Amino acid sequence: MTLAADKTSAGYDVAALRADFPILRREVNGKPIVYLDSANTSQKPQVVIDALTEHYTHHNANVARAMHLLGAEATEAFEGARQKLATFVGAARPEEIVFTKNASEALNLTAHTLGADLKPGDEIVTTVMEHHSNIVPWQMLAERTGATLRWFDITEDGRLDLAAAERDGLINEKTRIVTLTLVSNVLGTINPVRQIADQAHAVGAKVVVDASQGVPQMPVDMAALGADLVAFTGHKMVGPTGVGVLWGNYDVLAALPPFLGGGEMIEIVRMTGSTYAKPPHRFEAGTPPIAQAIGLGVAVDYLTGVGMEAIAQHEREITAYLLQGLQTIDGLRILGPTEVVDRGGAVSFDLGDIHPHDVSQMLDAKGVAVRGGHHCARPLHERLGIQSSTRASGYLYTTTGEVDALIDALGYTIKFFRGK
Amino acid sequence: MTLAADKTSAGYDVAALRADFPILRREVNGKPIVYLDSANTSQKPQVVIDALTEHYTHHNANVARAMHLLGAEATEAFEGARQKLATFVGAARPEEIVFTKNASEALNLTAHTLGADLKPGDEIVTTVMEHHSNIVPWQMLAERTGATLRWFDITEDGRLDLAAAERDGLINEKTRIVTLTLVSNVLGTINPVRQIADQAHAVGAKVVVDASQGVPQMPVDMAALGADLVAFTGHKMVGPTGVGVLWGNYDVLAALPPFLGGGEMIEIVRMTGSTYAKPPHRFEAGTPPIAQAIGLGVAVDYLTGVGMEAIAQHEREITAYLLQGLQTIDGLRILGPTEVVDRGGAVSFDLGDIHPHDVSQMLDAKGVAVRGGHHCARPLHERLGIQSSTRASGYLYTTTGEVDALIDALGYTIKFFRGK
Amino acid sequence: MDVEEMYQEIILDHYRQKHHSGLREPFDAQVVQVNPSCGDEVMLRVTLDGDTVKDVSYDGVGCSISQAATSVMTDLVIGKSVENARERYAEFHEMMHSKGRMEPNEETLEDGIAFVGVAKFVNRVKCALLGWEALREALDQTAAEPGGATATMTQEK
Amino acid sequence: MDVEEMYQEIILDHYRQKHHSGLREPFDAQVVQVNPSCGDEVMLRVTLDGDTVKDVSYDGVGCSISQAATSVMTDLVIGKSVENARERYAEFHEMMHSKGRMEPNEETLEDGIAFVGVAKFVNRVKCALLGWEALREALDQTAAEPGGATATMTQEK
Ligand SMILES: Cc1ncc(COP(=O)(O)O)c(C=O)c1O
Ligand SMILES: Cc1ncc(COP(=O)(O)O)c(C=O)c1O
Repeated sequence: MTLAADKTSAGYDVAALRADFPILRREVNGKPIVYLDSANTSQKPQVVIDALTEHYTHHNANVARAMHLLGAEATEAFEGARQKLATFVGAARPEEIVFTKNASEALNLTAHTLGADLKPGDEIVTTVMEHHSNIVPWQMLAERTGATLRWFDITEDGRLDLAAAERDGLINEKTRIVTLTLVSNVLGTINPVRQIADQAHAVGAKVVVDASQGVPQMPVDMAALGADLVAFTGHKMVGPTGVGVLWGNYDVLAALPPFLGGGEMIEIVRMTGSTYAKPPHRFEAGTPPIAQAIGLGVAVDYLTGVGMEAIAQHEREITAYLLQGLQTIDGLRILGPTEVVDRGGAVSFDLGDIHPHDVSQMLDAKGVAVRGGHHCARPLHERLGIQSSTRASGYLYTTTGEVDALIDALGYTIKFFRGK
Repeated sequence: MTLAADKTSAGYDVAALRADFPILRREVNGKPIVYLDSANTSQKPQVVIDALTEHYTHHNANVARAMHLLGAEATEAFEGARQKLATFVGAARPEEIVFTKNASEALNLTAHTLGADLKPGDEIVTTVMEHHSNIVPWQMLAERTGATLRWFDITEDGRLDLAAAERDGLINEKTRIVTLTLVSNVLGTINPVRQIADQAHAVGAKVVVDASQGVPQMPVDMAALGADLVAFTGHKMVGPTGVGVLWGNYDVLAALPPFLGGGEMIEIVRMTGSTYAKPPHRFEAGTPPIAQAIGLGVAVDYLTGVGMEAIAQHEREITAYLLQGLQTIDGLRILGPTEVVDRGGAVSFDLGDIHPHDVSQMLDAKGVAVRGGHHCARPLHERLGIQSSTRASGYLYTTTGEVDALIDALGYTIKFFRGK
Repeated sequence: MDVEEMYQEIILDHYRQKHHSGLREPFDAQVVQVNPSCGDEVMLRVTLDGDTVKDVSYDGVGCSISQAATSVMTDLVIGKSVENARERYAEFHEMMHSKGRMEPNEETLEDGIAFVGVAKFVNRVKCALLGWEALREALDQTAAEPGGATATMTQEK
Repeated sequence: MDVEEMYQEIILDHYRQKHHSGLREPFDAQVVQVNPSCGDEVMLRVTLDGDTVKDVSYDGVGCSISQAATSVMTDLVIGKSVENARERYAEFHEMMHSKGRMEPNEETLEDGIAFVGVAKFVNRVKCALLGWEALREALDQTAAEPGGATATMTQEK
């Protein structure tokens, strides 16, 4: 049966899209692999793979530095990718797009540069639902500078506890930086970034957003989001590994000191001291991930071709179907919102007596790929009173049939370990 | 005519090797492109391009975190690449290999971690022939900590001035870090790293080596080199862009604090503070350049297949031929050693009245790709009393015919601009 | 091999009914081992009596493989000499890195041989070794303190 | 197009024989512009007389394109109004970003039209604009200082 989530009247045809992703034809025990680990990393369409081959086969050269034909082609493709990313997220200009190696580097960059002049007494605010990549850089910054790290807590249903924050004066005149995730990679919660950004700006704080799980799944417009700096990562949005993005409001970027030093980020290097290039190059030391940025440019072309609204709609439908299916399983606790209201596509759950490693291993044997562990969000799991969880996460190529396969395999797993 | 450099009795057959590099079949004005910009970035053999395609098409998943089939395959390939790199540079164990995004990140990592506890009065020693990527991180470190940056000068023939250093007590009991390039990317000079490392170690300093131009060109053995930390970069050694390597003596690495914070580099993350993983993972925050590291593993397989001794021998022969050819040109000044004694393959030169931009543009029109500018070594150019230079650099696929094409095109260029 | 085969009855039995579990006092060394990528943890204590491993007690969170392997380990080393315990560690470690190709010795590894199948699943090797690595570290600690000269510790060390 | 065509005689003439080159005093604004990827530099000074660009003097290192473009620029703006100079900047800037597709106006750009071919070589666009960007920045500086109220500067400002 073809369900709404698989093929809509609006023309979204998941079977047609799947044909673009060669890895989805891989079989395990004679059945196509069921890949439900897209919040971890996404699969790549043929056009992205081909773009890498095309680049290395015909246009490979270093960028910015070379006067020759290949150098001009590589530079044009690389800077063209920057323009594509700028358009994709509604940046005011391409110079607002900095290429990094991943979201983690982008977040560390913000902590080092925005936080360079923090002092004891200053406060940094983050949330208990962050990925380690948006916790550890701020802990390290607090340690370097003596600033205090404070936390948004969550409510029982896995949303930011805005009331408690208000009551505790979490964001106040001491606050210098507020950082939070747009979409939780464990709970799926979509956070009210605009509202919090406005509060932060009202006290003169800067706002850093981890959009690693947001940009792949839904239309994100930087002007509407209201943040100062936003990080996301190529490999989760059908792009190659090895490339991430920091978007920054140009004036904010222009006021930041450099982070990594080296070739291409300088203006003049003298033995007595150096001056630095304007953004974005100030933040791109050394040879950038050239082929990877070009591949990411093709990835956003692909996503735009499918339509980010359509992808978000599909994500909502497949997530609703997944939440429904999981709720039929006895003793299964879903972490985070159980309805698709302000909710992304990652669904984590707990089976009590059966450890996520054992769950994911048994699912894998049935050809279903999910992730078990703390998903780089140990403080959140501690807050939830569990050590780890199992996470299923779909993407634009996920079908209801795959969700059915997961639910079946979960039934088998439970029988195997509980012996009933 | 087939010259010694193109085909040796030992079986080195450059024509056969060229067939492995698809981009070398590209034509400009009906003639195959002459790529003499390999010190900037190298071209890629088909096996490396295919490895990327194979990975994304059949095995793509995130590493370390995933229990499932694709995750296991990706992790095995990624950690397998680490093992290959370890073997390639004679590391004592694979945990001594840290994957970064490029050499620049690796060098910044060493400056931040090794330099974390520097104080005013401490001294860092570098050389005037360094690439900006091995200057700016140390300038920034000196600025952060109040330590003093001191410099090795060069002699008239472009070698480190060891006598002056000795006389000035450059390396002394205040020295905490000595950093230098193994091979200059402008002069081609191969530096006596072992000797300087021994001097540095004698006063208790740590030694950081920038081997970006060394590892691609000649056999480099970490034990023999005698350094503590060594950086190099994938894209210059027939590997993909987006991946670099920091090799570190395991005990040195194990004593360093982390640099970038985030997923995969932690042991336990608590709201009250975090503990960090052992090397190499401590230094690999976030999703690493997975496909790129795997591609680099295949690149070192390729280089090993050809033989690093054979590549070094070819590099010496082609460089000798190039130096000879350039010396036939009136008024051309070669920067750095004019004979292939302790000399790598980058050959930079100055034409006085004709600016390197104009030289490289005219050469490009003749299908010859070289680089013009300061090659990210402005202090060196200032020391040499020039603003920029033109650089030709060959690699394992370079032929004497290509050198001839360069010399011809240079003659044409000179006639065009000088009008005679 | 099938995953169902990997989960040998011996493993599931140890998982459901862990041997020597819980933290006991007094002890000579205490260590915490973590698997950073999933968060599994074990706290383990070793008590020596001269050259003999008198007791190994532990508490932790983890999957069936890590829990069962720790349970099997305690059976193998309690009451044996420290040297013997280190030999078992080396043997188990080797087996887990054999990709399932080693023919394990039932004489020496007893229930431990059930884990040879786990060695085929590279992602689970760390799980099986978690408790064993804790043991090795704890033994190293006691060795570092010359001849057991330090006082036997109690809980909040 | 051939590179030989890009190097129009007009360009080579200006390169060999630069107009208005050298640094002169007094001046109202002085800026340094750098092309970081190659190291080309120009130091440029502007002297105003009311709303008129009285003099533009400069010194720098750079390729034929950057040197010639700066020389042509001085011919175009010296003796003209500031507004006029800004218009020429905008026009030249637009032409350089046209990838050679713009039909330049010889009336207004004079020798500057020779650079339309350079616009086809993206890597050289920065070279052609180096001196022009310095001019724009210097004019911005004089505008920021209300009504030329600041004293005219001499060398070591
Ligand atoms: C000597 C030297 N060091 C460092 C680098 C920087 O390498 P990457 O650009 O890959 O960071 C280069 C190459 O540009 C180099 O030639
Ligand atoms: C919410 C969130 N933030 C940050 C990251 C880190 O991204 P990367 O591993 O590409 O640096 C991830 C993914 O692992 C994530 O899900």
